[in-house]
Amino acid sequence: MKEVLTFLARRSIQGIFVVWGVITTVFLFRVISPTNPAQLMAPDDASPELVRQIEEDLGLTEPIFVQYVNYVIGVVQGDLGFSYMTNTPVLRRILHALPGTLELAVAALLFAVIVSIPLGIFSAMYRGTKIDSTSNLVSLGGVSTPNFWLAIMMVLFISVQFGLLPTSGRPIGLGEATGLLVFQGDFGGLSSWVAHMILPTIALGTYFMALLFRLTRNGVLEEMGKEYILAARGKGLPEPLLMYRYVLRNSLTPVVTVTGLQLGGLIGGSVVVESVFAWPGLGTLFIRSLNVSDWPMMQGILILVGAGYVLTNIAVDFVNAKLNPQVDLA
Amino acid sequence: MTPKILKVRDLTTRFFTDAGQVNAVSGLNFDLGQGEVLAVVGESGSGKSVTGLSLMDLIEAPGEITDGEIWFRSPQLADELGGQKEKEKEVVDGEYVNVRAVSPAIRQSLCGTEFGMIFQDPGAAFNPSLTVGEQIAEAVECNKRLDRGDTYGLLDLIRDILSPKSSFVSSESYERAIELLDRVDIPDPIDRVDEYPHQFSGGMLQRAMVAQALASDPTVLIADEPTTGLDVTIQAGIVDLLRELRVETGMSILIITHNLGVVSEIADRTAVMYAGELFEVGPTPQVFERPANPYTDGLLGSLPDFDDPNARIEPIPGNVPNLLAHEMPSGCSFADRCPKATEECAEINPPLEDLTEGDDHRVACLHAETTRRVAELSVESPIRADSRVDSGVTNE
Amino acid sequence: MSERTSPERQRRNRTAPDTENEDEGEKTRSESVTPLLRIEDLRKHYVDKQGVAEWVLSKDPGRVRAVDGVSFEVDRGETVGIVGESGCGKSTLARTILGLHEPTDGYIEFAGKDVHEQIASDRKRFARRAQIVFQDPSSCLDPRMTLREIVREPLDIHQVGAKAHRNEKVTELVERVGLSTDQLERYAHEFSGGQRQRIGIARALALDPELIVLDEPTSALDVSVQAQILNLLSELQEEFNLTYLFISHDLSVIRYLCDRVVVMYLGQVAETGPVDAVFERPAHPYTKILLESVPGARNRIGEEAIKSDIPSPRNPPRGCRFHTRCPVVLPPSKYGMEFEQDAWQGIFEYKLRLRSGRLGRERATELAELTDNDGNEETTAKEAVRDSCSIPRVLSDSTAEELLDQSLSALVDGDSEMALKIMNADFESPCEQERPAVVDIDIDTDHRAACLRASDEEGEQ
Amino acid sequence: MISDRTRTSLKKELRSNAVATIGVILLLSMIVMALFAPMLAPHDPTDQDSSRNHQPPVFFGGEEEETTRMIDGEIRTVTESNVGSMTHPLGTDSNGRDVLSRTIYGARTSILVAFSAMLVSLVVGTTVGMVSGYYGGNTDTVLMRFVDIVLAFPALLITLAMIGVFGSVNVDIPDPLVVSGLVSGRPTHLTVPITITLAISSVIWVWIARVARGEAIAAKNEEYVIAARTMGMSNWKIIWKHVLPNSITPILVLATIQVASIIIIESSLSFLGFSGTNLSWGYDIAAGRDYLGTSWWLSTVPGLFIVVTVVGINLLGDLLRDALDPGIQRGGL
Repeated sequence: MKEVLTFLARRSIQGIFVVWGVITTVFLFRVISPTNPAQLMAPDDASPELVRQIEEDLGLTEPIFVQYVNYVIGVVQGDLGFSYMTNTPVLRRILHALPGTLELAVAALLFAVIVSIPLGIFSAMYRGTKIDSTSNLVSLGGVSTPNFWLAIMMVLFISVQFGLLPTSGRPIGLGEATGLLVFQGDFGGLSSWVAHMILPTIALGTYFMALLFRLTRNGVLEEMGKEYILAARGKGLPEPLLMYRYVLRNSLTPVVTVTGLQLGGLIGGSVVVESVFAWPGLGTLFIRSLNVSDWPMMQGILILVGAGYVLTNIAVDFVNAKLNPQVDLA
Repeated sequence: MTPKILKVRDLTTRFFTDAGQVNAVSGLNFDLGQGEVLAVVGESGSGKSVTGLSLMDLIEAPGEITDGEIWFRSPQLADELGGQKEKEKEVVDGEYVNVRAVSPAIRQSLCGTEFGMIFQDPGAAFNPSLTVGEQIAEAVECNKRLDRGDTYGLLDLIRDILSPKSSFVSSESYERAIELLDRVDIPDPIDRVDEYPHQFSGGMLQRAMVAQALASDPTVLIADEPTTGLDVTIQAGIVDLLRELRVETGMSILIITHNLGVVSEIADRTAVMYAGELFEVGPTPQVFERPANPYTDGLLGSLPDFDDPNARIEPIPGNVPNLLAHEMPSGCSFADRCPKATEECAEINPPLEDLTEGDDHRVACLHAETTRRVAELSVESPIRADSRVDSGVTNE
Repeated sequence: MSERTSPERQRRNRTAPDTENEDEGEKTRSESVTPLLRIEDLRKHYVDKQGVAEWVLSKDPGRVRAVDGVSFEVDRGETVGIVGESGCGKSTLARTILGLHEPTDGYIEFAGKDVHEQIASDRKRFARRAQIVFQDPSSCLDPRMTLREIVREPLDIHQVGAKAHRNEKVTELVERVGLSTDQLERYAHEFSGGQRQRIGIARALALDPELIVLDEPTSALDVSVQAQILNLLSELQEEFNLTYLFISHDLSVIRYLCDRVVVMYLGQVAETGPVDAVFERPAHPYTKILLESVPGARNRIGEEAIKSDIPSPRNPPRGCRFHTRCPVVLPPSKYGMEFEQDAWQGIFEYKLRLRSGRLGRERATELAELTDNDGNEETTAKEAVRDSCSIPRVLSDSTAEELLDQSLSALVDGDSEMALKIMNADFESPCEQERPAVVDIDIDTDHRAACLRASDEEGEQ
Repeated sequence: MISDRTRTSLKKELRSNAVATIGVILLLSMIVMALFAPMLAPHDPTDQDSSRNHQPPVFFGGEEEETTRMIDGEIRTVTESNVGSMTHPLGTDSNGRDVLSRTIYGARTSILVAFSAMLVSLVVGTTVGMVSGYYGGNTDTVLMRFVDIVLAFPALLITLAMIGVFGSVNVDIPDPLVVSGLVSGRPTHLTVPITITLAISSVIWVWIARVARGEAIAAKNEEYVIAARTMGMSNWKIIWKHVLPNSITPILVLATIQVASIIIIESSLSFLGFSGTNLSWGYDIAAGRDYLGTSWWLSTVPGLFIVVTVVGINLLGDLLRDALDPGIQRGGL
């Protein structure tokens, strides 16, 4: 227990430094960016005085350092500022868009893990067979296909040709759908949610699935060549147990690492997938803000995603340390 | 004379690599007596480790045992298999069973019961994510289940995975693991049984490896370089442990090593390998004092003498050959380094033959007689011969 | 702390060979008296990296005391062996001497001058005088270079002579170490282990150094090849008037090649002296055990092999570092010498086990169960502990017996802290308290050892 | 830079691995296409003609229809051919531009961005990694913390943010093939999207730096490096002569695999409309989305080209990895 606490303390301190770096970088983006937010917020025919007034309201006339300190203090207190465009609190908008992206990312992650890991083990165990070479080919395709194109192709073949599955939007969230089911016994919400989720999930998860498949397959193959596998055979350990307790457990470390780290990649990838499926999530919000130089909004999203990455990183290290007793937590 | 527990005939193991075929072990013939310690010595690339793995049937692709018979004395198994008509001759011969010809299931069941193995690098031979005790207990458990005729299939595995409380290893096996750790003189076995391999030092891990091999009371223990890479004080402990166990359990030990000092302490007989072939085999004192093969002679002469600093060492010129089939000479593989080589040597690969009738000392060399004579002459200064027996500590 | 008694120690009867090096201006007149290499109280500690988090948590960085107070001298033309088991700091010592590591403390003098000053003022100049040959033939040569490039590299760095001269010198060196000049354009990986080691030697010789540090040069080689390299090394020494510092864990190789030997244990010198003297008449219990452990050696004892592990240099034992494994630990002075060594060793074992925290009440009960004696539970448990540490059932000294019994009772009651407290208070060996000074065993041959028993004997004389 | 051993093992791998050979051929043809686009493209990729818009690829049918149109001030009945023909083997887009020519020109943008971004990343990443790994200590800590910060952002988000900061800067350079008069009737300039290239480099270099650092740390402890130090070689020279040559193989393997990531990022950016040029695969895919129901080939064709290119690079990467360095791990997007 004590070592777990030291581990968490140590990693949180490191994490805080990274997050501070993230905040600073993001602040610098806004400073360097050539657009003048006051100009953007003011009506087109605004007088220079009005623009000046807005600048002052936004605190942009203060020295950079003061602005920086104010910004960092704000972020620490959970205040990400106000959107230049809608003048609503950034945090509220982000929290509103977050569930869409999270649902998508988690679904894609689950899809990828559930398909890839068993397939990878199977492929490694039956190395060189037809199933192995087919899976390899599919995974090669998977890591080589841009997700937005895969999404379009799926829309083309599944929705346009056969009229199956909706191609855009997210009419209902998971929470709401479950609510309907539980309180009103209405399956409609949930089925609509599922129907809307399928295509985006596959589009987003395929690359990741192919990647995990390769990692699992290589990991298992590598593990099967270790000397302790020989030793275990030498002592007569039953083969299924050998595969489970020796091969699989030890080949999972890189899989866990990549799974955790790719969560960031999934959120990045969702920017494009969301745009294809008109999915109301962080990605769509980010693109919309980018198009109008709404820096507070973009900064907020970047900080949130960066902090999320740092947290998953700590979690991944923790899980790996639990899986692998050689890793010292302290 | 004690009965032989193992008779190896024409054992040949090859590796089919990208660079070509490697003849790691070629036509090996030797016997292992009941309760005997046979040392297989040789330099790197002599095929001594492959011999051990071949006996355990642990050769993996691209390697393959291409030829040979391994007759294992097991009256019980011979009885069981004797009734089967087809190919009987190849499988059973009196009390002996050719383990190369039995079904894979029987072959596998011999591993970990009749045959135990100690690996060279204990750090790599233990699974890093399971405790040492658990792994030894597994070996105990496997052996128990085999005795009971329990098979373990996929369904058992699924049951074990699904019910977190059930474990493959029973608590009795676990207790036995503690006893075994205690037997190999690991201090505080009750605490150490729950530690992971990386928490053990090299020497302790090697002891644990011995404990794991002992789990099944093996008839034959194959020890592959059990002291290599260990500090000299720790080495001594392992050698002593093996010696004790041999007396205590009466098992036969095949010890594979390049450390002639270890050999002189523990082995009844010594087999010298070079380039995948057996060059000389005989009682240890005879091989050390009156080596009949020039290679054995050279090997002994290369060792700095620990007890006699004034003895000069005489290196063998040249390098250990590689074992690629197409680069190996047709004659004696030592011919190009041998001080006694004649033209004949380059053409004829000498077979392993008795040096003299009945004294169990066999040698593969066209000039064995002369070598022997010369060696005998040099024995006239007894110090040197004596010191040679004692010499030798090298490790990698 | 070890106190070197007299720096002006009588030197061995070895004539310093005449090193002809015209350009060495700093050659002092007293060269024949000063040793080529003098190391005094050298320490090299590795401190664990301290990251941001450690700094914030103000955690004490760990410290590996790889070399911890080592002193010895190497005369010109001689071969000094450094022997010890893994983790004794011998490789760190070698690399610190060559200036590859900054010493934590202490002094290294090469030809009468501070090595680290020499390096600070002119790295290259020092490089010409001291070179190293490494252990691992697979890593000691850059795989992307040819034999010619490897051997010529030091000449290129120091811009020795013209190009043609360098190539000539390369040919000369390559032939000298027994390689064929046909192979000059071959890459490192095309050579066998023994040949690579020869290349390493040729590279070290290229700058005509005075000192060559040989860091386990043959431990990765087969015996037949090792013999070739050992003979080559001794030929070269004679031919080029080289001084060798030979590091090895192989006692027979040390004995074969070296004039003097330094036995190291956990970063400190246990014993030093002429090879013959140390090997024939070892004064330190560690040296004795080391020599008796050599498999196949004439005086190998067998039964006495140590079963415990080498402690970590991260947290070395106090006092004499060998006391946790020593078979002849000094008994506490108050019980005097009449205390039987066997009984005392048993008591000491009991104490060490208590200290390691591996002996508690549960363990005592478990031990008792294993013996399955009937009768009083407490007595059985106590006797079981005694047996497991091979302490006699009754000690000859009655005070000692009483105290030991108290400690055992505390242990069986579950108060292992108390049990240890009693042991610490009343059974404190001098070996645990005092770091033994280096004392002379034989002044004439410069045979010295760092053991309290040896100092006692010296005191008696 | 490449040793004999490397070359032989590469050759062997190529000979034994037919799939890898296909990959190398695919990649090479893409590069050739990019280099000689003006000569290979049958039409000017920007040439619009509404009379032949939405022509399907050859053999994929289509129909002729008569419409009335205003031509030269007169109302005429003309036959508009929407039948796939060899003139436009892969069909035409909504503006009647030749899809094949556009795709060939699109390869240019992808390959140009991929190679220049990789060059920048290699130089920066290798330098930082080498210095960080070899010197260690505080230098290492500072540099690696910086790397951590960059890694905390998803690649695509940070490139988008940088486009937001710097705007879309593009440089038109004259197309040498057209300027020299070898071909005519093709666009005279080729557009180099500077912001996109630099934005992508700013995330890719960290992956290179991490591998380079690991290699430098490993090489630093090799005995031949220590030997060079005892011979009095300076640190910079040791890095240049010993550490870098012995680290370069895994770095190059990673770089190859990362080129695939760059191509995907680039096409994603242009798909989202942040490309500096409209001659790009992602741009065409996005443009074709609106006509999915009628003109399926518009999005399909450029996408297939992306997949083929990336498959080629990945196969080459796998080949290099198998031949040179079995231990390396692929870094994701």
